[in-house]
Amino acid sequence: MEMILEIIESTGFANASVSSLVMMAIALFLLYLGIAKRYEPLLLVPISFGMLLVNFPLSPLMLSPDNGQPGGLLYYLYMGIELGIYPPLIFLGIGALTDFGPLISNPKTLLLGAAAQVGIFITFLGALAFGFSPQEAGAIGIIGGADGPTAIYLTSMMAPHLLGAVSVAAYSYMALVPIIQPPIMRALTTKKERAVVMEELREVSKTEKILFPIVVILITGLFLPAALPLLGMLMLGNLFRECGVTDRLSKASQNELNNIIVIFLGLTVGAKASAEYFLTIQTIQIIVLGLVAFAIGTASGVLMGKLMYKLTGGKVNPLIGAAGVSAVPMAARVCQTVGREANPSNFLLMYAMGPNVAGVIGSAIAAGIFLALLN
Amino acid sequence: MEMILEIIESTGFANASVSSLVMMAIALFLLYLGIAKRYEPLLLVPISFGMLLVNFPLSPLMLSPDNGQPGGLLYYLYMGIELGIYPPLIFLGIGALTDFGPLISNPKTLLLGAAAQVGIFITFLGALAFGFSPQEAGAIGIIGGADGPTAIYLTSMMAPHLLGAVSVAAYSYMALVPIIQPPIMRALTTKKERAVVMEELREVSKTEKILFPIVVILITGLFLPAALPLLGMLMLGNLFRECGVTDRLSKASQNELNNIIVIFLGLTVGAKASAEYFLTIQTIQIIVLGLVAFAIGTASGVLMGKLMYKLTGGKVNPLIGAAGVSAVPMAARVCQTVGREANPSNFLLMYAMGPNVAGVIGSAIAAGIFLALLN
Amino acid sequence: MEMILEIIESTGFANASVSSLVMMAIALFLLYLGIAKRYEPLLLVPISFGMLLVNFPLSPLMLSPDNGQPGGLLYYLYMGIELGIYPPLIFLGIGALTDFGPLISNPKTLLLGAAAQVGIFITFLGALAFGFSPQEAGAIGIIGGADGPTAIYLTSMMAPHLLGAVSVAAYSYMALVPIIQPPIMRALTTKKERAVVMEELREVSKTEKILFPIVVILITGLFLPAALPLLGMLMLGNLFRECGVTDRLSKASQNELNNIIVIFLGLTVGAKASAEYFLTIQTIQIIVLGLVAFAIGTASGVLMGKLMYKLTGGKVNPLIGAAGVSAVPMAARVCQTVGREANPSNFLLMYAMGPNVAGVIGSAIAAGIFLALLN
Amino acid sequence: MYGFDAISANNGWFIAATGVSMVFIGLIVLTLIISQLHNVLALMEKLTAKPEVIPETKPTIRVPPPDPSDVETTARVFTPLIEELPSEFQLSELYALAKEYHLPHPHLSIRCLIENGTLQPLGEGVFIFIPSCEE
Amino acid sequence: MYGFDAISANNGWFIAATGVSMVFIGLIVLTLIISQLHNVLALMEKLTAKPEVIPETKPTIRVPPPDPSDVETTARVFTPLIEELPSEFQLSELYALAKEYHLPHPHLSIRCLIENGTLQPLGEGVFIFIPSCEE
Amino acid sequence: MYGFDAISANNGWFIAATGVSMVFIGLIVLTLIISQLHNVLALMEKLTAKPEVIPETKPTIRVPPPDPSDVETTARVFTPLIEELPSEFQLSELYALAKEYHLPHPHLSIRCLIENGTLQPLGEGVFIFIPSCEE
Ligand code: NA
Ligand code: NA
Ligand code: NA
Repeated sequence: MEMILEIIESTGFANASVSSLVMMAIALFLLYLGIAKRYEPLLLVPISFGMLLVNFPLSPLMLSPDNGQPGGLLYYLYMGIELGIYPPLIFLGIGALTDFGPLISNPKTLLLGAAAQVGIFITFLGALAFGFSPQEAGAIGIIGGADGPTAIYLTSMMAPHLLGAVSVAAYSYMALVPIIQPPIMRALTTKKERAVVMEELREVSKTEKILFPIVVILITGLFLPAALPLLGMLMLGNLFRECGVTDRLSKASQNELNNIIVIFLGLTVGAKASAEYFLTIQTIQIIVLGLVAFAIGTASGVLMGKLMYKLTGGKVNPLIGAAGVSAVPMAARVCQTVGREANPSNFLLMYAMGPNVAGVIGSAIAAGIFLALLN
Repeated sequence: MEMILEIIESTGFANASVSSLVMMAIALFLLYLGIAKRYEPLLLVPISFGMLLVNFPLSPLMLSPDNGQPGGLLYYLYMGIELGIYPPLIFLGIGALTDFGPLISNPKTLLLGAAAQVGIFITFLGALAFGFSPQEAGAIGIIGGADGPTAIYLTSMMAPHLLGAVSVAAYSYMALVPIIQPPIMRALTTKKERAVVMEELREVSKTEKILFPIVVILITGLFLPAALPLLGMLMLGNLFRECGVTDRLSKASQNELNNIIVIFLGLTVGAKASAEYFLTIQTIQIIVLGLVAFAIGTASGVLMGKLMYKLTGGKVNPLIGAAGVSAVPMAARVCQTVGREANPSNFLLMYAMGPNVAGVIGSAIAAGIFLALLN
Repeated sequence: MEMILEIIESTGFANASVSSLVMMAIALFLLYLGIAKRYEPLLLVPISFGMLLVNFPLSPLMLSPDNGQPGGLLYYLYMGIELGIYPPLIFLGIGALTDFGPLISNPKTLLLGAAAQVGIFITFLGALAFGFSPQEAGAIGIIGGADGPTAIYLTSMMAPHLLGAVSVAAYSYMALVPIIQPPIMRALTTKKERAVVMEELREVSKTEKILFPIVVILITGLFLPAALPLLGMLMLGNLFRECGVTDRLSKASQNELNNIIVIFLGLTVGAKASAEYFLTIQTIQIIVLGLVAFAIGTASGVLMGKLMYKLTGGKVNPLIGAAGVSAVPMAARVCQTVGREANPSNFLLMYAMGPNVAGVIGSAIAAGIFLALLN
Repeated sequence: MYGFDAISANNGWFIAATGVSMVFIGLIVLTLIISQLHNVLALMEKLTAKPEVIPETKPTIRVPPPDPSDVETTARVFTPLIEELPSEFQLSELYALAKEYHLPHPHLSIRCLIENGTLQPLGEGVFIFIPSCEE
Repeated sequence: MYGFDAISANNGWFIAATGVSMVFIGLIVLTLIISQLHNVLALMEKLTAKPEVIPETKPTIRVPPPDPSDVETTARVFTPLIEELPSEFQLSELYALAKEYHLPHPHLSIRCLIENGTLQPLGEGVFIFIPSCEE
Repeated sequence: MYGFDAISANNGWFIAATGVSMVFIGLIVLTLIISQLHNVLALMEKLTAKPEVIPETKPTIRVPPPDPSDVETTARVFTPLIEELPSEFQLSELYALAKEYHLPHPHLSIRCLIENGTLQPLGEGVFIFIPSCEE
């Protein structure tokens, strides 16, 4: 009899708390967004499922090892985030997937990638003003970098308790780029500016493409050693892609390694979203601040675009500045769409890919700066 | 001179014991079964090779780290079993491979999956009666679940010293399903029952298939948190498969991740079969009890099928109850074969897939129950 | 102000030392060799990039965990070498890739694979004479095995501080086989010997191919347990390949698992080449000794070939002895080329594959001997 | 201890009975819920029946449905799609794109293009596009 | 210490000699065994020569060997096989099945079916079956 | 602490200003270098212009460029290449080899061989070679 009671008491039903049920409901809602609304599903589906699994009452998945009993599955898989392993490996795959050709062909678009990072630092100030610690504020600001692995890496290093909220915000806003960016882009530009047709891009040679990752890592690595893990792997992946003699490694970085890490990363990022840290006023603040970061990043990118429009006598379409936030390739597609509204024969996609991939480098540098200044 | 003696003494020849040679012979015999008889070769080949490698005299493969010297290769790979990591990841792949459509279309076959687990618990009693500890008895009973990863997971958590014997028994009997099951199935049914042609299965919608893993994990997770690692990964894999937006992750779960883990799992399960734990009277008892578990599971599945045959007025073919032990898809094929003997135009395969995949869920639940009650 | 200084002081520019810049230059040169000269690019590209990344001033990539801060990415990935995990897994893939048919068909070529290992032991003596410790000397000698993973495995176990120099030497000379070997081969043979056309190889049955890995591991494992990690995995991979029922595992060993491990192995081998251990007179000595090892190995292989030429009454072309160093399949191709010079209709490639793969077994045995005698 | 004593001493009867019951309870609950799933879905569909389907974001290329055996027209219609793809592409990518743009009978058209040699297989399911078919 | 002194002090001569010997002993033993392998196998085969091969479990479809260029007949013969496969299948799976059922000249027949369009490539070696070829 | 106080207390203004500056400095430097990259390369190419291209090690098979539609000749020319490959090979391997030996219009020739059935697809991009095409 006693034992039956004990069994009943060991079920989740008997131990369900309001907070765990709310977290499960949030997880199911995010799962719905990932599947039905296709919000970055490759990450949001595992993230929300991980969130669901750890928030079951008495869930063993994130238990620490104890008394000779091993810990939970997600406790071990989480090591890859805690030790900073997964995000650089994801960057290896991104590097192998990314064609930096449009950026090499038009290097001044790197400045658009720089401008769009302003949102990160302004949001950092905002987060400080809300009472977050500097480390937390950096993790929140980096949401504006619109780059999942960078945000996860920085947050896991500086404020792991915010990992759930920061990554949910980052991936949600990345999915919402087509809704967040266009009004800002239209508000800050004239129709004439949006209609600018840009000069055709110079063809880039194979040698340039091989040298690019090496040059980037030499400069940024000497300048900012803290950015080496992310940028080093990004550039290695790109070198695998471009050098022509390591196709196997390039494909492995893009596919098998990447897919496995994405599953582990997603699950364990979600697993970090326990009620204790997620059902707080801070999460709501993070969601608000993340939106601000995206908006300011977009605006500062477009404004830098306007400056380049002026300086080049109207040769640069300022819209492509918005792609500088990264959110590859979504933000570049948004430029394309908004550009076509103003000039149906305009084809901005390739031009926007330059700032778009520059934004990846830019936010990795921003993350390195936070690591150097705050750790 | 002395050194030459020392060298000779450090060879395996000089250190060969009878027990290690017997273990090597057993490993070679299992290898033969895997290759020549095709007994579950994807697992039996690595298992038996792992068994061979660790049973060489002076084999360094399972050595613990000592004195600053690193441990053996299989010592490290075994961590993935010891910490409960590999089996849930295998389940992720199984989930991504499994079509639960036949089960959703005919949900009452879940009961056949439940009935076939009775063998697990009766064998648990038998093992207790043989003098095994409750933890050991649970690990032995779960052989009747006819599900390799579940048996490995439970055994590694509750009685790791039995891992070699339990998994060899489990995989051998799974391979022997076409020999073990038919006589039991024929003995317990009439020809008329076996000849029953079942109604066509309702078409299942995409939305039902997406909701299925979510519903299953919500119910079972709340009911039995200890089953979350196995069932959570099974259902995540199935969600990757069905949700339509994560094909990359579904393929990775089925292929690259699964293949790598299968190699590591097989090798290290075999590596746990050292002479000390394997050349015992207990191993023979385990092999006998495992057979009993399979037989009772088959019988109870068929009997539940007979009950459903009665209750539905003869619409359910009781043979499909035998598929409830799981051993996917072997047991379902056996139903098909035995059914065709009685009625050559009968095609039971799809109907038997329902209880077959239900048996996977059923034995994972049984494992969770043992974990909850005995740990 | 103070903080700005601090920031400037935290850049790599401010901390650049001559030695780190020299190491970076060496890494870039190796990268150039890998990409432009195609020197074993699949390994030299990651090795040299890893070397580059860790030699940036203040690079965090090889930092040990400290004060609750996690260690660097390559610190963790390096575990796979430190614990002896990667090289056997690479051997698993090599086994799955290797067709031992030519060797089974002509088993006496195993002796050529034995003879070519003489270079390893003579170089071992040379390295002792240069003042290296026995462990270091073994690691240097094994360069003559012309087998990357074997060299990395032995070095990581016996003299990890030499890992960078030994593996750079090993892979460079493997790439240089077409330049190093031909003069030696021509100097030691007469034109008549080089022109010998060999008898056609006997067709090998499937069963022989399946039994081969099992026989090899039984003999070598009993004889030399220390060789089990490398040879065990090599033979398991080959069994996956040949047994006909584990194609999935064979493909996984060759592809997904292998590619991932190659990336990790390359990066972290390079990461071990820090200025402290690499910019030493020892590195130059290692490079000289490595060349000696290759040359002696080639010579002793050819001389054994000449002996077999004599004993068989001119049926064995002594050139194929050079393939015994391994460096698969480069050394076999060199035999083919040099043989064709002497006799344009000669086709030695298949005959040279026998000693070539025998050389892999031979150097793994040599590594096992060092481990048994020196550890 | 062995036999019934061992079973009793280890609470075996109770554990086995509980275990069987729990498996059945769990799976019966699941059976009930799963069997109602499609009814619930049908109900929800009725309740939330949308007035109109939201069109895809990609524009529809409106062309008079070409005779798929008229290879030149087909090739012309497919050219802009193929230009969106990398120079070496998977056939499945082209199918996906053709569907996205609502091109008429994509399977048949693509088959024509392959047979006629406009799409050239490179192995592993990869194809390249050879615009003019007069070589 | 350097030179011969260092070698002697570290037991170098002994280790090197032992090492070389052991490599040779090991590989000579292997040579002997491997070279006898096929003799042993031949002997064993003679001893265990089975009276009759056990037939495969899969039933043999007995059809009059169709003219492979008669596409309609070929398609009819292949239809039940293809129905055993998922709707999108690898060509190699179909080959395997055709062999299992002992269908006559499967390579040629399948090639016919592809050329005639009954089997439709989807890229990456995946094919679908289009039963009637009058589209 | 909240608001401006919190920002000041945590050195926020300074960190943000430094951060923005560093991002800009880093990316401006990169812009300058990347934009000069092709000029530097052009210069280096001029300086190191090689007198003659070193020929590949593989010998060039010199054949009168066959009419690619003359299948028999094409098949004859390709036979030695195919013999270098395993019996089941990836089409891409054959392309690579054909390029290495500088065979004329490899794409067209290989397409001919496939259409004519000399190269037989096995699925997953794997092909086998059927020497004589009179089956
Ligand atoms: Na960014
Ligand atoms: Na089961
Ligand atoms: Na070797």
